[in-house]
Amino acid sequence: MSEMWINMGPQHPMTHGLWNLRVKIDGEMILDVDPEMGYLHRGIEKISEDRHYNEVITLMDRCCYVAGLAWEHLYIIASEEALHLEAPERALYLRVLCEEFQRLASHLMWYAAFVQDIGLMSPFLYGMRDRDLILDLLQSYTGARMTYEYMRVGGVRSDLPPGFTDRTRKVLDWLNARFVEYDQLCLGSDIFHKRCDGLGILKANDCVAHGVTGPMLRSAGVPRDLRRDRPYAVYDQLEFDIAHADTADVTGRYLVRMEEMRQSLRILRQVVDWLDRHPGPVMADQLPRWLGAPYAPVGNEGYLLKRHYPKGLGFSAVEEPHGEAQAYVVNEGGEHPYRVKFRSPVFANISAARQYLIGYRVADIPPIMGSVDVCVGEVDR
Amino acid sequence: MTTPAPLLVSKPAEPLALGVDLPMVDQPAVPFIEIETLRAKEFIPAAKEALGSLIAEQGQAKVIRPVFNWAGRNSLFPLHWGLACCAIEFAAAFGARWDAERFGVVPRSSPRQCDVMIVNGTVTWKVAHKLITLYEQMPEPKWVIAMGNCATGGGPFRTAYSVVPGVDKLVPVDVYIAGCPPRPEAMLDGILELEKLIRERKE
Amino acid sequence: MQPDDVSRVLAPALGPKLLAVEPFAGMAGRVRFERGAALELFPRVRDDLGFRHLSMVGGIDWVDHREVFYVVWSDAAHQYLLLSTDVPADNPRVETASGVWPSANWHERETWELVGIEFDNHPDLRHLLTPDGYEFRPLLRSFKLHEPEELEVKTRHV
Amino acid sequence: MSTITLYSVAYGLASLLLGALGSILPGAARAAVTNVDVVTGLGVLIFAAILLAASMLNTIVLIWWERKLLGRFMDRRGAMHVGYAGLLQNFADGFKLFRKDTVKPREADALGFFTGPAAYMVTSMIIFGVLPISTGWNSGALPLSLLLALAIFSFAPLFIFVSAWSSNNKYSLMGGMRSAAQMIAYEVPLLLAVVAVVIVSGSFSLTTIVYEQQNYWYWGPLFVALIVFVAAMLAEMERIPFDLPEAEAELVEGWNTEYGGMLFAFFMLADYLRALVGSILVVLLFLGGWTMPSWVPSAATSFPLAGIFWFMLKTYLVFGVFVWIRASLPRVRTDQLLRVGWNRMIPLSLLAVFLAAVLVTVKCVWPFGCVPSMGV
Repeated sequence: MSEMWINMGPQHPMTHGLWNLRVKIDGEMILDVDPEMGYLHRGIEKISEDRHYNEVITLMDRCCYVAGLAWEHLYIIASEEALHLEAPERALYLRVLCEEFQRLASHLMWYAAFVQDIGLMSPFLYGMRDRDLILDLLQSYTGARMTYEYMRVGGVRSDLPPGFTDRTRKVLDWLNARFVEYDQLCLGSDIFHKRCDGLGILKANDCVAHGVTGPMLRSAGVPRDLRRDRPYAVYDQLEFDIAHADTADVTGRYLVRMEEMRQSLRILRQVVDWLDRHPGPVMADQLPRWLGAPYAPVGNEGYLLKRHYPKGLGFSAVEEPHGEAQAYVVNEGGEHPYRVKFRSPVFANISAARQYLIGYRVADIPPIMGSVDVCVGEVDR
Repeated sequence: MTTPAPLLVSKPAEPLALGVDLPMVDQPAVPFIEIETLRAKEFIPAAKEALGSLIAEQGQAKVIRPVFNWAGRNSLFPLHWGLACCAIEFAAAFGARWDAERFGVVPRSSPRQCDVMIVNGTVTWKVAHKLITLYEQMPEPKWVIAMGNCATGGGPFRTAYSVVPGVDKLVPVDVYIAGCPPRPEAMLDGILELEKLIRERKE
Repeated sequence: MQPDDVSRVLAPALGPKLLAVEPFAGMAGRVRFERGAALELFPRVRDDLGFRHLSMVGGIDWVDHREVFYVVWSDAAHQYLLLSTDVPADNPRVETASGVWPSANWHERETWELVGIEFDNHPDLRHLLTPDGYEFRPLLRSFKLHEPEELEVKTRHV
Repeated sequence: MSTITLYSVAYGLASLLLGALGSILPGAARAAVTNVDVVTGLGVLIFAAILLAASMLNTIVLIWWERKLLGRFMDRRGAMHVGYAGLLQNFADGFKLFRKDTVKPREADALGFFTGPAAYMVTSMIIFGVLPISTGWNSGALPLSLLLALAIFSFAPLFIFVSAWSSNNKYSLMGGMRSAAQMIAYEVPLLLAVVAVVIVSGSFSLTTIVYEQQNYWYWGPLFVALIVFVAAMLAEMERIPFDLPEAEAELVEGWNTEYGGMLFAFFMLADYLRALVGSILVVLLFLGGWTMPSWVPSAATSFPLAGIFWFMLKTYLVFGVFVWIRASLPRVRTDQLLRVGWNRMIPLSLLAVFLAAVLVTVKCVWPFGCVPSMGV
């Protein structure tokens, strides 16, 4: 068989989303790859320029649909900075609670998809089953399973329901026990090691040059985590370790993500304890009406009046489950943001595809791309 | 050591070879056969008459079609692909809690083996012609379910420059599922609605 | 790292092409430079200041002119730095950063197709998010969002 | 004869039918119809029809068994709503696929595209003609039935490759090539493992092999051969962890990507037919076929058709083990699979042959005891 290009996508079981990986192969060897994105480009940045600040949150949930709350958090921090607002402390803790739940849910989703890529069938179901437990918790205080619209500029929408923290602790204990089972199913199998060790290697220097962040970078031996290096919200008051490995391969990324989930459990325990002890407001007081202050009826005269707020530029960076996400919000003194620009971690991680795919085999593509954890929604935006 | 007595094994003295030494051929069973013959003589015309009247009454199609209709609606294979947010709920519907396979719904990756295309997410103009190709690759009879607000009418991205405002602009849609994204229950409900549609189908 | 530290390193080499280093909340500063100085600035930011990681490239349409901004990160200082330059709207071009930071490649492709900023000497300036041959620059202020029915006609060539 | 056998049933039915036919026909035709040769011929046809029906029915039940078992392994239920516990689900699938359009891609080669699946299906089904199921329930004492079964079994890669190549799809082609390489690589250890059994039992006839296991089943003394046989059989059946040819993650549906409708049903059915044959061979060669050990109370082994009951039970349990493997192991890669095949499986199977030779020489193995007649 001579060299040929094959299209893996947009409809292909490997992609886990809507994108196309063009692969040039010789037999089973990969000679060249060319990712083709944009099949899910919905123009979120353009639509955001047409929306009120709080209405953009709707889009943020759908921007990365497995980590909606992390993206809400990202956008909220940037726009609060651009609008010169501050949220109360309990709201900050609630946001951290959301983000860590989201990290768990996203990593469990990743686990489910990744094990399917290497041919393990039943752990897919286990991952989805345990993810549903977290979604149940999120649903109990945000009201939705996936698209939450929970955070607001200046706070969060609502407080926790009674009995929430006890239920959370139960779920955390259950998950802790399940992670042992996950590791047995994957690391306990020789075939897993044969498939994943030394695969898709991307060394630290290449990671930095190509802008790769998140678990991929940490698996290459760089313990970089914005939660620790550039603390936002209340991460500087919480205790946790940065998971990292030095193999820079698929197994390393697996280990990093599993360890991150354990650390998330640790963070969540602390946050839940804090929330038990410190009741308080979850929304800032001094909010302009058009931002939808709590219980302000929508449509009163203040809502539609064009208020001018001091101009400002807001920048935020959040350690999203996939890596470093950044937002740049330009406030030109109106109800709508003048320009919103997002940086998606997966966007950069995919752009380095040539570095970690060429030279391997066709059968290696699913595990490698699975370990990258592609979420097309945030790549194409 | 004594060999244990084999159970159930009665090793024949000489193995039977095909075509010779047939034990049953030389047994004349005349009275039995004649009784059966009488019965058969009565049965055949009666059965013929009953079947004839059934077909005359209902038409041949009406006898055979319900079987295929039952089969078609009980084994709907959706196309395995994920467009956007709804794809996650689509996957969750096949998870342990909802288990869409209970209804015989098994996702297949090749459009040739699919019956129903579940459009689970925002359709952009860039993917539009690929979606149409996939639809055309599916063999008849086929159905389309528009899952979620984006596939139904563009959803929150309705005004965007790159989004198809509803997949029904591209392919005929049989069932719309509301929600952004619909819960897995809603997806299962959509599939059951489609089953109802197929049950009532008249061709 | 403070804005002063940044300007102390950059000012001698760039001279008047370095317009200003402003303070920016949560960052080491905001470096504003002439677009002609891009190729001199980038290696210095990467090597002398240690910002080895380019996170994001984007463009803003200010109607009368356009702005290109770069966000870079330093592992040593644990800080971001914002670089920004203005380009005229009638000739929006700037030198590519992908020779210095390979990660700029895709970001610049995106900025080119959405904001319409040309990057000189870019290795692979193709459409990334929009379909091939898409002639609109959606993130310009002049591009208005329409009702879908009108939009259909406008984008039907895909 | 007191025992009911497949012959007796088939010939009984044939003579019954022809006798009935003859009794309503005039004299000359009656003589022609009730001729011994005609009855024999019809008996053979009925025999084949029973085999066909039984194998298809078993295959469909096997698919149901796999789906339910897989569901349980995955913490869910599997098919439930069509028929009792989803028993009719596979019939629904079959009828639906029967009605679907059969689409041939324009560039596909019609001859290979249509004959490939049919030949695959037919060759998979022929094997059932030589597999004994219980005492008397076989197609006669073919002296080389084991060899014949394995020979037909190894036709499959040819037809898979033909149908993959002619469907003119890159994924199909890659799947077909993988399939051919894999099946040919694992054919050798499979046969060598069988050689171990043949050395010990001294016969190529499956019936004789089962009779030879009266003393003890071969899974114990020939454990190495069993391991090699099961692993090679997994590769031949293309099941996880060796299901590379239809690896869903990278090659959409593998070599049947372009197949839909009834042709796809052929592939599916033939796959499970081969899985059934594989399980049956494991039972026949290593698990004593339809015999049961002596400590089983005779009431459990002497009821009518007890042999078939125990045989099918063992077959389904063996297939359950295959499903268990499928539910808990990841998939290997092509080069790893071939390397394991040539570097590990073949030495291991040679070891199995050697151990079998030792066993035949010594005629004793702890703790199973001695059999003086072994290997004669």
